[in-house]
Amino acid sequence: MAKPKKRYRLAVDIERCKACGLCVAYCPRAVLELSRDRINGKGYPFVEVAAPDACIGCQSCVWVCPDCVIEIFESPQEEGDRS
Amino acid sequence: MAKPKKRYRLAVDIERCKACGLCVAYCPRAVLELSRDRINGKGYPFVEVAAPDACIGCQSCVWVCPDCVIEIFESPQEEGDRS
Amino acid sequence: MSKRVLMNGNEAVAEGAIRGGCDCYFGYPITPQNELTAYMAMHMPRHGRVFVQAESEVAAINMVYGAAGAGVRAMTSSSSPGVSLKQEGLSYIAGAELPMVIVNVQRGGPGLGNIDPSQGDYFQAVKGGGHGDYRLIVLAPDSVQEMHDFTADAFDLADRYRNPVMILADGRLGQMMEPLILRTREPERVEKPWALTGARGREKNIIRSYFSVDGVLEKRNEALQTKYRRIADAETRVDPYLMDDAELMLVAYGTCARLAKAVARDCRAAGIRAGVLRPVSLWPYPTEALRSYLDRVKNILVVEMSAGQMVEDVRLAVEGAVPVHFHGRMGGGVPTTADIRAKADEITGRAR
Amino acid sequence: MSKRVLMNGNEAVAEGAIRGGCDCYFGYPITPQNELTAYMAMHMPRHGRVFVQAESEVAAINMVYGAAGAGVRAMTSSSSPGVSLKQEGLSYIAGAELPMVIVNVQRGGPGLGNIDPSQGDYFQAVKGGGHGDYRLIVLAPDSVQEMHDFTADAFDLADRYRNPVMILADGRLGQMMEPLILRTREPERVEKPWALTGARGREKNIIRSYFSVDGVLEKRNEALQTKYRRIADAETRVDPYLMDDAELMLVAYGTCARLAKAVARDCRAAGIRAGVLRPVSLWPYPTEALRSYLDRVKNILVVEMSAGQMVEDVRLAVEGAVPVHFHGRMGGGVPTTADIRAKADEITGRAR
Amino acid sequence: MTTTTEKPVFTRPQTLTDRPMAYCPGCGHGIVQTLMAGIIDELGIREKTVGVAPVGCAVETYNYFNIDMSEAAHGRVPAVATGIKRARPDLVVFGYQGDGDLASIGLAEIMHAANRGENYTTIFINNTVYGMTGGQMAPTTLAHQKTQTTPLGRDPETTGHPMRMSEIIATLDSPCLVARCAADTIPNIRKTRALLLKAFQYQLAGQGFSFIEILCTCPTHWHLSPKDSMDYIGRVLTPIFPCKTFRDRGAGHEG
Amino acid sequence: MTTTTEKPVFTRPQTLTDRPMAYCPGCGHGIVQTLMAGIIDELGIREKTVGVAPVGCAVETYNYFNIDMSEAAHGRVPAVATGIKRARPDLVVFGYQGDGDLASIGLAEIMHAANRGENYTTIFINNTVYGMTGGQMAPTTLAHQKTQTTPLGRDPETTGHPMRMSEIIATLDSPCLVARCAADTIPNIRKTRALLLKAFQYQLAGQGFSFIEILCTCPTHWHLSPKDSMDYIGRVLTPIFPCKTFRDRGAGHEG
Amino acid sequence: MKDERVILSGSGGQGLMFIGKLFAQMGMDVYPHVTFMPSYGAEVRGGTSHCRVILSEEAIASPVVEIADSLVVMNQPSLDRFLPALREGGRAIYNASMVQPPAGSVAATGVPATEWALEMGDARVANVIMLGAYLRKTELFPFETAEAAVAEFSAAKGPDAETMNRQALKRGWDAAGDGA
Amino acid sequence: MKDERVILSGSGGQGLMFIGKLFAQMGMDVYPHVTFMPSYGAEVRGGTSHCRVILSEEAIASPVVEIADSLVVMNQPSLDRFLPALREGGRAIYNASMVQPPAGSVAATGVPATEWALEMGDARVANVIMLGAYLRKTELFPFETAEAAVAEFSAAKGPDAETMNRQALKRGWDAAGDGA
Ligand SMILES: Cc1ncc(C[n+]2csc(CCOP(=O)(O)OP(=O)(O)O)c2C)c(N)n1
Ligand SMILES: Cc1ncc(C[n+]2csc(CCOP(=O)(O)OP(=O)(O)O)c2C)c(N)n1
Ligand code: SF4
Ligand code: SF4
Ligand code: SF4
Ligand code: SF4
Ligand code: SF4
Ligand code: SF4
Ligand SMILES: [Mg+2]
Ligand SMILES: [Mg+2]
Repeated sequence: MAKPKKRYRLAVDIERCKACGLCVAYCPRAVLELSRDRINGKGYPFVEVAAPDACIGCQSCVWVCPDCVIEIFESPQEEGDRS
Repeated sequence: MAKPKKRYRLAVDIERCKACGLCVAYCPRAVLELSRDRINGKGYPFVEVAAPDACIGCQSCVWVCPDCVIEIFESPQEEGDRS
Repeated sequence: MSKRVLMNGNEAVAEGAIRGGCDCYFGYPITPQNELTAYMAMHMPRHGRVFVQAESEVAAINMVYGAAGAGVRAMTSSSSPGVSLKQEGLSYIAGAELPMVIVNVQRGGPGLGNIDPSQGDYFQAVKGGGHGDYRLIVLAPDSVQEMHDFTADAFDLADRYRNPVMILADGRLGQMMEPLILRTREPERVEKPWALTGARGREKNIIRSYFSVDGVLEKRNEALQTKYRRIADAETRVDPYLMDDAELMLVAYGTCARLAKAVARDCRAAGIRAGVLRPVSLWPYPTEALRSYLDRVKNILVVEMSAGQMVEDVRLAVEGAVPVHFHGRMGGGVPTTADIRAKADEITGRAR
Repeated sequence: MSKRVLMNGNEAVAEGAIRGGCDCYFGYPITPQNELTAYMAMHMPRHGRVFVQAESEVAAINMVYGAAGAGVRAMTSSSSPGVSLKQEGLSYIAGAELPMVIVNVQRGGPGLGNIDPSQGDYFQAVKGGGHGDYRLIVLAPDSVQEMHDFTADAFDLADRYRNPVMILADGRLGQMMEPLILRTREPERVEKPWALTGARGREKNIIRSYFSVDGVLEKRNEALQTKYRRIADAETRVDPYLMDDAELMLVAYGTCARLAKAVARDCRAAGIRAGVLRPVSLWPYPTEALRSYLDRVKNILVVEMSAGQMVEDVRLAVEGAVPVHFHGRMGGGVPTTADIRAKADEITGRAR
Repeated sequence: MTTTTEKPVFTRPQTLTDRPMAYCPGCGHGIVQTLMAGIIDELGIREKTVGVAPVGCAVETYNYFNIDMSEAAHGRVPAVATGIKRARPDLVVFGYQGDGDLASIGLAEIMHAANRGENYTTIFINNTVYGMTGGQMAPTTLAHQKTQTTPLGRDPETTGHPMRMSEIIATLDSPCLVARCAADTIPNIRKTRALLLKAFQYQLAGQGFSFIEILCTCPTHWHLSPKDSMDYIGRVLTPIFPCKTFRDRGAGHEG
Repeated sequence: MTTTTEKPVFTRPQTLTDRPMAYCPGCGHGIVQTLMAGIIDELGIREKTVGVAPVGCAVETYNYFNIDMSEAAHGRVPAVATGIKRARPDLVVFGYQGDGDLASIGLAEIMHAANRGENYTTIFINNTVYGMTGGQMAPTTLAHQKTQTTPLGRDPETTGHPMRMSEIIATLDSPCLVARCAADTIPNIRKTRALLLKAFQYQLAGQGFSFIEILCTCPTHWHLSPKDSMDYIGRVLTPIFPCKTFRDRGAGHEG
Repeated sequence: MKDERVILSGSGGQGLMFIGKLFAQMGMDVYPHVTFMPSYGAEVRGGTSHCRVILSEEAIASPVVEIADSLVVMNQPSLDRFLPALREGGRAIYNASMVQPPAGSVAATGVPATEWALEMGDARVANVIMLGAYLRKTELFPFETAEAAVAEFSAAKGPDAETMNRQALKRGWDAAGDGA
Repeated sequence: MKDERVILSGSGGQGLMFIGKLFAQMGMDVYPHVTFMPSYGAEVRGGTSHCRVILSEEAIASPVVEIADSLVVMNQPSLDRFLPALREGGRAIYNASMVQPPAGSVAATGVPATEWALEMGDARVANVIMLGAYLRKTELFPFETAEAAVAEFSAAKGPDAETMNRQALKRGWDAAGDGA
């Protein structure tokens, strides 16, 4: 029986992000991108979740982020659950 | 041809001697002894050459003496040379 | 007479520390205070307390910093060159407001100097050998009994003000033996809510002296200065001897104070009304006490085992009101009563 | 105007040292003097001279001791905490009478403090942060030009008296850039027959401060004190500004002296006859120069970036003859001309 | 099996405060400190842990961790940690040090704390430069690496070769755990976490001194982007500073 | 062949002054310093050699050697030697240090001088105690050895195991010669001399830092007779401090 | 000559130190007293990096500008922080690409320096554009003097940088012409 | 009670510190002020190790005896060094086995302490013989007090040492009797 594909939600604390780009570089699924048009209070073009559905919850972004910007949650499996 | 036995003269700077006894202990020929009746200016029963003829010039006494008390000279081979 | 024991000054300090509740001792050998470290090595473990021979004086003072930060009573001791090495640490300790006790059994300087008694580290102790504006409370015993008592007191003082306290002694006080009544009073215990004990059920505590945000360090400094004024008001100690009618005031501390007292007795026998004002706390300095005698006193003679260090504090107090004379020996030399007496005679015009 | 270059104070010191004939530099990074070390790292090797980044300030000062003992011109620099670590070494250097130059670009203290400018290490510099009776010659520049010139001079002074010389600066003087005329005068060169160069054709030389035989260390100390008197006679430096008819004497050194001068000008514009006495040598202190104004001066205002350190030397000079007031900032704070002016007004009864 | 509510996969450790870290973008200090916070959470020791912060870029670590902390004079972290641990052996103590702090000015202190087998945990951040003061040579600086004080590159003939601290510490008998790891790739960061966890566990078991050296980026003074800095660790640093466990006495016996 | 005049077999080295050494009877310092004087004579470098004396029983070494010498603050011999050698590379420089001086307070300095490969020679007298100050524990004190500060014997659990300095120095890349020997038996004293000679030769050849550790007696604080102290080295010390050459880069190439 | 006290401020990478030093250097040839003070220590925070330059006929008491004649600001936090230090009637040159025009009685000149620099193909020359505008406004130096100084300062960075910086200077200078 | 200032001196191994401390300890029970000062620092040289004890009714200024009431000397350098410090009419107790009788107006008592100690089978008790003689001469304490103190001080060294020391004390005491 094939496991149902898990889905994840990423919570990005954008004010903390320094746009170092490490999460972007280490994400195996190109989920993340640095903003091209917005900056946070410190002037950084913080990270944005560009392809949320692609996330596999591998936490690579978390492991490399020096500023503990990203939190990850496993979404409930029911349909229609994603807002 | 048997080598003629060499003979040595030991010059002991008795004021330097601290009577540690190391030369006595390391001499392979029991040439040296600590004085039983005399002391030097510092109060040490300095080392005496008890058996001068037994010396083989091995310098063991020199190697171990911490105070560089002893000098060694090889005596000329002629008879009657020892005073 | 109560039961007395014969001890040398270094051991008396050590036993004073133990009775003063010292929990941790960190030291590094140096003459002429080795008996202190040796005593602690033997006795601290017997009391279930901590003795560590540190790898250096620098390490020792920073171990004290750690232990004091953790809220226990901690101490180190050394002699002049070793105390110089502790100056950075002392500045940190003063800046972080950590209570601790340090003992300097002074020896001849500068440099390696010798191991004879000296009072050449007065400036370092009272003005601040480390960087920045800070103060140690500095106590100067003049007997083995005081070596003992002041050390025990020092821990209470340190805790009361969250401030380092120095016992400023010298090789002679460290080496000589005298009868001694051992301390029985219990140490004062104060709460230390600021200490590092684990942030359980409270906000975290931080021990620090770094304040990089604009103006914060200045505020800290102002608070320190306020504390120092409070200490000066409450903890200035002085020992006047035959001062009631004295016209010649000898000012001396520690070893020199004992000599000065003998000279004062001697002077009086010869008709010179001499007395001794012995500063017991060198910081805070008994400036007011000293000034209180200036209306009667005609001359002041300061005696030190230095080129003239404490004499500056005397002159700061006197402000020219009375002539201040000085007799000093350096580099391990100790004044003799005869020389001090001769100087006294010279000053009072009785030179023989 | 001669050709000027724009440099910051730290670089000006470094280039001053090079032009003053510094052969060896030993340092350890610390803010706010890193540009000095960086400059030396770049330029000393270009001149075929020695740059070593030591493993610590303690190592650096002892490398200087070695190099100075070998008869070359040697130097180290640091900022407050680092200078505290050098105190043992400085006492050794003074005791062994080695010429060398040390620069302290002071920062806020005590402890780690911050990296803002300060004058909190005055006591340490002039009274002796190390153990024993010794003195550093202490020069206090107040501009980038003086940072440069004094450093070059310092090497000559050091050699002339076989004595350590300290340049006592602060973070602001280190960091600011000003136009500067680079030194072209050749260093004075003195013979050093005492130096360690190998005992060829002469008696061996020994660099030491340990004298264990009874009385010898005291003799050494007496000789040192004699030398210090000689230095005091010949090398006291002071910069009087608008002092001819001044009734209010501002006393300040370094960064504060510049502020004081502006305030003096400002006061005069407002009809207050103010002047500035700037001690340039902090040891020897210009006591006599200061006293020479006491007949006309009605008030003295000392301005420092400290809780009040140099003010003691002023009071020692004044001995109560004139009221001595104080305005100080601590922990990285720098007085403003407005605050100093307000204090001046208060003192002279012109409070607005 | 399906879940009905969101399940946290990774959330911010409780041991971290809300204060943003003042490190440069992509700095290795942040990676390691996030790991440490997670470990303190995992072991449930936040309320009995005391950290000692160095002088260096990590000087304000006490702002980031929600635990009791002490500052230490430059290089003296091991002495301060010794003082704390001897005073209160019930606390869990760690010392956090940079390479200037630990391998240069504080070399005697770290060696002796290690030799005494002080029962605390050392986290050694090797970024091959003095970060805080502007990128000067550290004892771990590579041969020919350019820094503020080696403007032409470090010359091993006059300034020495990079010091390999783990190897040096491992010559001592007392330490229970000595290892080098790197905060560069995901597997390496995971290994780093495992080592740090082990070090704290050994301390809890009274095993004595543990030493975890972590190769960390300093993008600012390496003059590389954060990502290039990460790559530099694997490409340039690890051949000279091999990641390996030099000592692992194993848990189990007390003292 | 017969000789007609007396031939000197051993005479007092010219490098020794007339001053009697102030060491206790049988002290190892005297044995080593006599060897050193002979070597300086042999190499003909008396007039260009500068020694650095430590704080310790050997503090007055400058009274015994007829060469230029410098005192150094406790532990700072390597820094002072560095200063001298950098200032005047043409001089032959040696640093003479005790175990308290070198392995305790001065550990950072010796490690860094070694790591920089300073071109001077270190003679390290390991007598497992602080001689001068009255026999306290040194970093090299053996487990369970009684000293003034370990009155019940050194407890390795709280004060550490004896530090093996040669092994530690040998972890560094720069030193050209690192060896331990002993001044106990005649063969060992001969070997010691050979090593010291080599060390000076390497310095003359510009080979860099050399480190000769010598196990030496301290009859006074070992509470043994001089002879028993000599035997103690072989019986008790060398099993823990093996005599061997840890590094010998060989002479030959400059720099 | 009028004395000039200017604060130049922006974020870390915007090159304020460069133009500050350049300005101080120009001043040095004309004024007896010049100081350049970089921000350091407690001042380095809140996303601004700044420096202060004083050109003066008289000895300068403090290199820290307490009241500024001019502000050159390249990001918003800089303007917010230093506007209070600008004297009544002082001038502010601001990077209009990133900063809102200041309110109040300020002679404000906005130049979209970042935008223009990007147009020119190198974001890094925004600072020199700002310098050009500032210099034009101060009327302290003729354009040629400024151009020579920029050239000298840029030389080390190669001929391309020099050309680019000259152009940037000109663009700023022109932009701040009458009526800007 | 008369004040007593004594210098006890000999070579390193002769145990002067032991008897000096013992004497100070005895004094402590009777005198309000007592000091014991060992030699250290620059004083330790020239083959003597010494200590000074002062028993006094008055506060003691300096534990370093400048003018001594008594000397107890066990080797020649000690006598040579300290004889000048002995006051006019002071007493010297000397180890006649190793020291020449002092010249001048000194109340000198020679005891061949080393010889006797060797006779008794332990060279180390020579110091206690000297102490016995000294104590008898000072007349400060009855023999019983001295005996008890010696016993207490020797206890740690075991019963044999104690017996030996008692005998040594007695021998010295007796030797210094009338006319000695
Ligand atoms: C006694 C002393 N010396 C020097 C300094 C200056 N200083 C601060 S941090 C530092 C080095 C920091 O480098 P490192 O330990 O490698 O830490 P990093 O910043 O790289 O994390 C120095 C030299 C100081 N604060 N105190
Ligand atoms: C800063 C400082 N700390 C301590 C001392 C005291 N001191 C003198 S020698 C010494 C240790 C000597 O031991 P070691 O180096 O082993 O030499 P040894 O006497 O055994 O030859 C110490 C701690 C000092 N002189 N200076
Ligand atoms: S959890 Fe993995 S897949 Fe998802 S964003 Fe992070 S790195 Fe990418
Ligand atoms: S790793 Fe963290 S700080 Fe860096 S870009 Fe991603 S979220 Fe931002
Ligand atoms: S040379 Fe050899 S045989 Fe002669 S006395 Fe010395 S040790 Fe004995
Ligand atoms: S070894 Fe030297 S000091 Fe010792 S007894 Fe022999 S000669 Fe005397
Ligand atoms: S300077 Fe380097 S180590 Fe320091 S915070 Fe920046 S990147 Fe990190
Ligand atoms: S104490 Fe030990 S090391 Fe020092 S001189 Fe005596 S025997 Fe030698
Ligand atoms: Mg680093
Ligand atoms: Mg030793």
